[in-house]
Amino acid sequence: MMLKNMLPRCIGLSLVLLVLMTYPVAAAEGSSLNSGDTAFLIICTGLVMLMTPGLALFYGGMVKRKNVLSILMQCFVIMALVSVQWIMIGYTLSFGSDISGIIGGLDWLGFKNVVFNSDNAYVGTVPHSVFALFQLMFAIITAAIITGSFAERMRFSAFIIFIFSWTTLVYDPLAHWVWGGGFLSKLGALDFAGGMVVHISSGVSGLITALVLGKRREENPGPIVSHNLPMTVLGTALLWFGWFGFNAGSALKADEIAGLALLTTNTAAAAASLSWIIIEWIRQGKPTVLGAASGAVAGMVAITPAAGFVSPLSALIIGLLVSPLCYFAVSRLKTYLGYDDALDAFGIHGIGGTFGALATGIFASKRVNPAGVDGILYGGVHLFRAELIGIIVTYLYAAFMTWLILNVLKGLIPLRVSREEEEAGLDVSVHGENAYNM
Amino acid sequence: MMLKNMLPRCIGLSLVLLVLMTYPVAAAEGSSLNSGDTAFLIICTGLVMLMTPGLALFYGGMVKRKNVLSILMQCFVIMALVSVQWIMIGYTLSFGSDISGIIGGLDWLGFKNVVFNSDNAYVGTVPHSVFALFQLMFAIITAAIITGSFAERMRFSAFIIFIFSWTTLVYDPLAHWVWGGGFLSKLGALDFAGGMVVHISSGVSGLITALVLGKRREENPGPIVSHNLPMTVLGTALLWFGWFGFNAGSALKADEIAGLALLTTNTAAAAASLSWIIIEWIRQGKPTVLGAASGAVAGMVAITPAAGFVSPLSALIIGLLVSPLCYFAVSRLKTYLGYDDALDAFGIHGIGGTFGALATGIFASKRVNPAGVDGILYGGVHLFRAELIGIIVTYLYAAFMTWLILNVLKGLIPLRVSREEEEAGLDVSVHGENAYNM
Amino acid sequence: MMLKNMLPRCIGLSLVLLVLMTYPVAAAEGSSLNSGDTAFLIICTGLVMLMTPGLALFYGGMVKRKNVLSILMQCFVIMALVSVQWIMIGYTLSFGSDISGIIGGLDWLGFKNVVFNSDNAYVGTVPHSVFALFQLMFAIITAAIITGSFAERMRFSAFIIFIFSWTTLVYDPLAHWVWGGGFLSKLGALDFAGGMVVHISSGVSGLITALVLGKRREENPGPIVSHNLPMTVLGTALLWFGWFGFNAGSALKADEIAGLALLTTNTAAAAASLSWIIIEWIRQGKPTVLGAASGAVAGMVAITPAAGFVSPLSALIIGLLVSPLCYFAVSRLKTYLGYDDALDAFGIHGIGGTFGALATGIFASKRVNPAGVDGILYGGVHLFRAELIGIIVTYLYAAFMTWLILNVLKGLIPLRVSREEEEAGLDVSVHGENAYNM
Amino acid sequence: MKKIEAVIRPTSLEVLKKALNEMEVRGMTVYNVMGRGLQKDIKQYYRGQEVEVDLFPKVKVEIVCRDHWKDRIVEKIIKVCQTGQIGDGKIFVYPVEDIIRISTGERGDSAL
Amino acid sequence: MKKIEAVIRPTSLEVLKKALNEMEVRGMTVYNVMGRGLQKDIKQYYRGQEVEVDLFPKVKVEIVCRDHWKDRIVEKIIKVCQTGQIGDGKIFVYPVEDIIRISTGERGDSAL
Amino acid sequence: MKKIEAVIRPTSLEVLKKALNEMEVRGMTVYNVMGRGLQKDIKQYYRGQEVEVDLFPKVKVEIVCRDHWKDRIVEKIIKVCQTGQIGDGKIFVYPVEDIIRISTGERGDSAL
Ligand SMILES: Nc1ncnc2c1ncn2[C@@H]1O[C@H](COP(=O)(O)OP(=O)(O)O)[C@@H](O)[C@H]1O
Ligand SMILES: Nc1ncnc2c1ncn2[C@@H]1O[C@H](COP(=O)(O)OP(=O)(O)O)[C@@H](O)[C@H]1O
Ligand SMILES: Nc1ncnc2c1ncn2[C@@H]1O[C@H](COP(=O)(O)OP(=O)(O)O)[C@@H](O)[C@H]1O
Repeated sequence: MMLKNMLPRCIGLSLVLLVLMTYPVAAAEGSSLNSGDTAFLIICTGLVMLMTPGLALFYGGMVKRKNVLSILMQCFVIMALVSVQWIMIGYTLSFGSDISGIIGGLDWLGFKNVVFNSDNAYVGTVPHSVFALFQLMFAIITAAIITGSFAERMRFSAFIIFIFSWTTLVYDPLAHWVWGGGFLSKLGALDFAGGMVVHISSGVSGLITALVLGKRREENPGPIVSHNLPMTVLGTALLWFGWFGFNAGSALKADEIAGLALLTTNTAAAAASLSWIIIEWIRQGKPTVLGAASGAVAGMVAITPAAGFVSPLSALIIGLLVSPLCYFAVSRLKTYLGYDDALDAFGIHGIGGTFGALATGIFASKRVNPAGVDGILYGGVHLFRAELIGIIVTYLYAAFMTWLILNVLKGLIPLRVSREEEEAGLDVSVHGENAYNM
Repeated sequence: MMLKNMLPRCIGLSLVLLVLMTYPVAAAEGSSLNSGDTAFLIICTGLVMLMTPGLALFYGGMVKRKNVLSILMQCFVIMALVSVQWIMIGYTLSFGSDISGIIGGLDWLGFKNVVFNSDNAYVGTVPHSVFALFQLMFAIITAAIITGSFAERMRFSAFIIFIFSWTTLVYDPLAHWVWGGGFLSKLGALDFAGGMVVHISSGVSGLITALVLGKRREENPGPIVSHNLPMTVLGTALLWFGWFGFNAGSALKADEIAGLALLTTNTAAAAASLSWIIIEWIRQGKPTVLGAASGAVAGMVAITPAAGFVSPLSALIIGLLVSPLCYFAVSRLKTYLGYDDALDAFGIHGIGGTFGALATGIFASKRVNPAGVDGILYGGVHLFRAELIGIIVTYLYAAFMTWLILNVLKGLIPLRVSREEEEAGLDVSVHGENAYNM
Repeated sequence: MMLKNMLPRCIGLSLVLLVLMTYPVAAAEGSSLNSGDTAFLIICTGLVMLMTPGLALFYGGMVKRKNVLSILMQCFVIMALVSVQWIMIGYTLSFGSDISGIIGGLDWLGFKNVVFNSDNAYVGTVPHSVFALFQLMFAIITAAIITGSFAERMRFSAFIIFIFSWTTLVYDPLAHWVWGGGFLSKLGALDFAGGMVVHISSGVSGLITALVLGKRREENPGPIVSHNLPMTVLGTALLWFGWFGFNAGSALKADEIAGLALLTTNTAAAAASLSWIIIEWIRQGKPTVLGAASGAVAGMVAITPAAGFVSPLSALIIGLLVSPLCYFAVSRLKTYLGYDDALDAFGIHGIGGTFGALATGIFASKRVNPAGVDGILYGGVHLFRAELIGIIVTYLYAAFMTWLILNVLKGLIPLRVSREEEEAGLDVSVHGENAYNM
Repeated sequence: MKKIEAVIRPTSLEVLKKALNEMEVRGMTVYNVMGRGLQKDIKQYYRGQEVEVDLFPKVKVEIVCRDHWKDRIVEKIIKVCQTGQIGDGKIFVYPVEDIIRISTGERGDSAL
Repeated sequence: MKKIEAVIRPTSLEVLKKALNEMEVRGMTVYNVMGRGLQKDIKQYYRGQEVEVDLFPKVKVEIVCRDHWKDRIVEKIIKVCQTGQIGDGKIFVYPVEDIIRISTGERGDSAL
Repeated sequence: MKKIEAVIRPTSLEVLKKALNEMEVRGMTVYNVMGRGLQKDIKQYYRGQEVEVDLFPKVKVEIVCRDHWKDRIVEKIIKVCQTGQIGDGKIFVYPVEDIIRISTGERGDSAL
């Protein structure tokens, strides 16, 4: 009898001990925070944040000396403006609970419950606030990329209104469609770190702004205006550095997928930089620094949608192929069609992003990332079709909305600075400052 | 009988297994190191380190071309000098075992036991060496901020002695009072990442140095001397990036408080940048890049003491309010009172830090951070009073000690360079170098 | 009988539960990934990556205005070229399974199995891809250091072939000998983060290239050509920042050894920066910014092999001593021997690395790092001897192979640009670009 | 021989160069200057403080030519650099006593 | 018409501009130059190597004026730029043959 | 008094300075210019687009001297700056009406 009682107790005791032991683990899973992942995503947020100043320098070195501050100012103001917009409304439109696949609900309006209450399906093992801020940095850089197209001529007030409208009406819905549970994600389109949401959308919108605003007044017969190429190289370095956070961070965890994304990003950047200068060497006899830098950026653009889904050798091929395309776009297509996409936001980000999204549909492999889908090369056709639809939707939506915003705006205020202001340079005429004083 | 023996064994075996299993966990808790937190704090240490070169560029772009190296040199030498001072004596004065609330004991003299023996109450889940180095970076940037006040005129030898004395006699005690278990912390003053210790102390000390050293010789009727504004923008970007480490890292853990600090920091920077250019737009008609940058810095200064204690919306308000204050201080107050705080260390860090410390007493909320205290807005009065006392103590102590150090020093050597040296520029006359050669 | 059956069941149940419970842990230990370490190493990879642009700016500021792009271009192309080489062949030569202590086998050819299959002895708790990419960044910076020696005169095509050959024939074997299980590691030589592999090898090879290529055509009687010292300071700051990742990351874990390496790195940089300007102050009366920067770099070079093996006070001494040596090398030895090591790759990295490797043999202490070895100061002689052998092997191998590569190359194509190209500047004559346009 | 010194808008340089090229006037020396004339001051700002700036960026083009070329070149400069607005710049003409081509040692008109 | 070319200390530019303004002399062209004169060499350093530097930064101010204004302007320059120390700079005066205002085509004195 | 204006290769400046120093000619004013002459255009590139660049960096050295020093200085410049290749540069000589040393107010030859 005693024994009969003891046996269950023996078992019971074991169970209690087991439960006690597992408690901390269970608790950890309840709050589900992982310090390694959190550390990772906080730092990655910093890296992606740094990309926007990096882009500003990349662009700033390429413009005329008298307009460099206006470029830096636009990128800087985008950081400020989109940060506030994101907290108030942008984040919830993008990542709030899905409303018919179109837009996010107002769950996180004003970042309500983002700090106090961290239940969010997207968040995984990091604090909700960190996830939300990481995503903010993507919204910022996307808007900043567009500035390259309308550089050296847009009015500052028109710029402010345009950016605010664009990020709310174009970026936020797109981010929702692809990453926030919207219809494109349901369709099966993969976009690891933003080939469509970030690069195609900004590139295409840039093209439209260039078309609507018209060309810069020509002063020089030639196109060389880059006033400070070391500045451009520094910007490229910061972009390369930040892109590690952009792509690896998009795994949202410090795991093997993050490692893969790191690897493919670096590989594509390197390969595209090489292939750009090879083309230049062949065609011009002189490989340029701006070419090496442009190639690296093009490579990172192209690998962005694919970063966590393809093998390093696929990344190498993607990198090698994207540069010839972008080189052709910026040196021939632009001249041929005659639009003035000043710093080639479309030529690099639009074209590179498009190629990258298609390449995802070709090179993605479940052997590399079991959570992914197989591309054409691995026997899957569905993904490629989904990518194609995603690209077309992004092109149409971004182009139409940008055109609409600009035309409404045009009815209200002039979009361009005056001839005198353009001649004097935007730095002094719009911002009352000189970049360099003797 | 056998059974009687078996039962205990059954239980015993279970227990042994359990103990074996738990052993690594227990051991890990014994050494209490967490790799995620350690990774986080090491990288944050790097980010805060990078703030000082960031500040050097921020400042360097604002001075005359002939003095830019002297600014860079001062910041660089501070990195070197304070690093050595910290290892030898600074860290132990700040964080050694408390002696009557006034100063730290000599436990960690020469970093004894900081590496070999890691028992330290402040350290938590990271190696003691990492905690100590993270704190060092705060000591460095604080001293570097002061250089903005005496730019373009201080003798280099006087500078060296001043900085060494200042960091030992002003920074180390203050850090102890607020963070090292000293009397201010016992009083209940909250200073998340250094509103008082870093910004008020350096800003006030800067003001005193500007007063004691006197004005720069006027060459230009106007105040515009900034020789390279893109350099200032780059510096601001590095500050923004580094400040993520400064504020989020101050949580000492990669957790939700770190996430909150990240969020409030970015929000305050963005809001303050916006509100600065809005004021400029209203008053001057031209929003400037230097304004956008100054605003971002002011916002980050103001949120520093509050970063882990307030909600994002409070951070937004703090950011929006600090810029008007600082704008008024640098454009009106300075001219009115006539001191030559060359690069506005007081106007931005002193004023911004003061406002931030008060704001902490107003906006802090236990709902956001249960380890915090409620500010006035949430029904707590005690905190506000403690902040007020903390501010007053910091002002008085920093001002008096700086005045004392400078006056003792004045008795020994001249504080300023000669008229000829100032005219030729400190770069060539003090350092025997030109920043730019053709 | 029933009881007899129940007892085993009782035990069995406990065991099953235990096994179930331990499963995730066991699995985690099987894959052995740690998110904190992974986060750490991914970010450190980014930091080390950033060192190469940092070096490019450090160097770029020191050359003539007309050659700055060529320096930036060389460093940039090295990033691209070595990235591709590493993936294809470099990594496996360095870290593939050891073949008689001489070279790595072809296990990881084309990064095969680096992503798909992560069994690798070196990897520890991080994904194999991350380890491999972290190591790549070392290969890149090493090749980039050499460019300082042949700056302002090498032909671009000769440069490309040279770098590709050098990284394959010099760096990869050396990395294998010291870190990949090759004969030097078996000998007991310690090289924490690359004193021999990175700094001695690049410095010595730089010296040889300077000798083989010959002097730059003299235009100025004096040696001052540095066109932009703020650029050099910015580069130094990025190097300092990146070196945290270089040295701390070499622990491969976010642990106390990483913390120690962080601490010793910062300390040596600071001490060496101070001692360099002290010498200048004594000898010239004017401490220079370039001196402060050069000292910091020399200090970090010297601590590199020792970073995880010595105490902070030893690091202080190492830092204080290395600068006088390097100062002597760059200002007297170079003039005396008459080689034109343009930016002192040998004077700083060669000399500093040699001193650091010897210092490791002197100051290393098992009290600091139980996994290390005791140096002379702590009674061990063996380590010092091993270091000495390692240094000699590195000198001989790097010098001979570099000489060989250059002489073979010389038979095929000219190594230097023409007199006209050199006079016009490499930027415009080789790359068809100007760094600065008005 | 005369020296023609034209202080022009930076934005006019490229067209001027092209125009002179078409006249087969190639020799010229160009540099950036800051100029003040009738152009009205503009305001710049530094942390809330206003500064009147009265020096504007201009480009100075120097052309040394034979006496009888002088008028043609001056006409051409006026033609391509004139917008009619204040700030178009000025042309100054100076006497030149001698010209030497360093590479050959030629002197006078033949050195041009 | 004369051209007055003053090579002055960079630190004197602002006061000179103000002084000329008060005389209602507005037209001027300014640029940075490096100059060598009686000022003694200074030493600069590059990684332990000493270099004698004999070119110092100066500012050149060019003012073209009517003949009878020349002396007044020269006096004024001396007055505001003189510290009495070596390195104050020099003034050179040259003959000018013609002046043209590009915006209007006016010539000679009336173009000033 | 004459003004000698030499537009030379940037790489010749240091030797020229040294050579003039040996002649005890110290006074000079130097600045960077861009020049066009017989030197043939080179090509530069911007993202695949080709641009002909026809302005090359040169250094202008101005030396004001007594009349009888003129030839000696010109000879010396030719000597040290001549490579015989196109692009060596040109020397222009102008008349100078007056010279004033600001620090002392001395005029004419004695101001040199
Ligand atoms: N008297 C002068 N001496 C020297 N340079 C002058 C003089 N007057 C004008 N300039 C130069 O010519 C430029 C154009 O003159 P400005 O008066 O602005 O235009 P405009 O002559 O068309 O009215 C000035 O910026 C200045 O560089
Ligand atoms: N002979 C000269 N030719 C051209 N420029 C000269 C000449 N002498 C002096 N200068 C210019 O005048 C500047 C001031 O001359 P400097 O001798 O230093 O002062 P000071 O004449 O007051 O003694 C020099 O830096 C140089 O630019
Ligand atoms: N007619 C001219 N007017 C003004 N400057 C000239 C003239 N011709 C040449 N120069 C200057 O002289 C420099 C050298 O002239 P260039 O024709 O290239 O060499 P070279 O005279 O030896 O053939 C030019 O770059 C330009 O700055």
